[in-house]
Amino acid sequence: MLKILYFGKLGELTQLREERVDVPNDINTIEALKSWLNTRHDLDCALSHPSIKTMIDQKLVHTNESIEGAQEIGFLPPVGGG
Amino acid sequence: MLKILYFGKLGELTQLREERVDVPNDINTIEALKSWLNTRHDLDCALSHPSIKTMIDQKLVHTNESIEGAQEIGFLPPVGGG
Amino acid sequence: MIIVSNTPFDAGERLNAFMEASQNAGAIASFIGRVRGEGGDTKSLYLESYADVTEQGIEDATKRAYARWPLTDILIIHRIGTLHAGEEIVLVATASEHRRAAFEACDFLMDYLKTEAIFWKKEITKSGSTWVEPRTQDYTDNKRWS
Amino acid sequence: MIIVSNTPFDAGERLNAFMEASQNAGAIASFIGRVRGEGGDTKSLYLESYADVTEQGIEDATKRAYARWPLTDILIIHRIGTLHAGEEIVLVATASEHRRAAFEACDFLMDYLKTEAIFWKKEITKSGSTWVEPRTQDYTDNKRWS
Repeated sequence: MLKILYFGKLGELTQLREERVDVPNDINTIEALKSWLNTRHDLDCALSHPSIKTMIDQKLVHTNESIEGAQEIGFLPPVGGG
Repeated sequence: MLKILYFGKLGELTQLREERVDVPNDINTIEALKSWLNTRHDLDCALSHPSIKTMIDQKLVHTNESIEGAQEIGFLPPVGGG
Repeated sequence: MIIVSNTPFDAGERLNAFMEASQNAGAIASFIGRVRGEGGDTKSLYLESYADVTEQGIEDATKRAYARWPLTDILIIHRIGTLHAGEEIVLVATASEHRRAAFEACDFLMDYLKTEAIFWKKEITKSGSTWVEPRTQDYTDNKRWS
Repeated sequence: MIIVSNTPFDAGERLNAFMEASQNAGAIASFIGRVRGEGGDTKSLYLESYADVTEQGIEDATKRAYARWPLTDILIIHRIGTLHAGEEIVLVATASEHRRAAFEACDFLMDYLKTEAIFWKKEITKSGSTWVEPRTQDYTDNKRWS
């Protein structure tokens, strides 16, 4: 089971802030996971937008990395507080 | 009677913060007043130092102005609070 | 001290406590951001964070501030959850012996919080809600420090 | 509001009251200067002003700030008389809709107070007392605004 976190507007689009999913065996990179989740939640490519950053186990990843062994994937729209 | 105010370190040198003086008739400009007060309080030219600013009736003066009709003369060492 | 919390805080009280704890600093700069109490269209905010990731990021930013300016102490309080008009969103306070260091570090940390800190902010008005992203000016401000 | 007074003030309380009075400003910057509570050589300060002349000068500086930045409110509290270690000397707070305006105006007003405001400041330590004049850095800082 992989924990997926949807932040900000992504949480509104998926209508959930987090979920635990059984990822099919052939989904083993970030990009593949995004496509799969886009379809699963009818997100119209929202996760694939270049502004969305990804964290694997709370570390930012900049390329299409493997998700093998990952516990938690976070999808982050543009941030900003204050 | 003319009210004279000595601020900051000048007040320490004169050992008073303010005084009222009868100024002799021939003392009618800022520079003349400074010299007269320097002597009166044994100030060793402290009032004539270029860093000392003068206010006549609470307005800054930049030249050797007449003190005729003045009520209050303030002598100001370099300022700074905060 | 870094606090990310969904509990409202008293800015004046927190600032006094911060000053009490950093007695040797002659200069304390601070910034408070809050939800504006606008006339007609009352606005509330909803703020999300990413647990420890958010706090770790802020912690790293304070380390950069300590490395760059002679600071004795930093306080950052940032609200999450639902905030109503007039409530404080953020308090940043910096203590130093030097006025310029306190001002600049406070300014730097606010720029970090506005553009890089891991928060998401939704503005809710009577006419609807929108997720707010940093303005171009915020990104420009933040580049001053790099 | 401008207050020049020989009565100690509570910075946090004053800041809260200031914020209460300027509800429409989302950004509040502030600076507090105080007598350092140094270890061995305990220091006190003695501050003099020139009555209304001092307040009028500060008032003029706030007018320049209002003309230059979109501010909703300014608070300046400055102590005179004898101040002991740990006591606040000055509080400047600026309220605006814009973060940069609040920061810059606060910074500007502090530069004014440090170099131009009509105050004289004596530092008293165990080893004696000296009248403090602005440092070169203070004058340099102040020139940034002209």
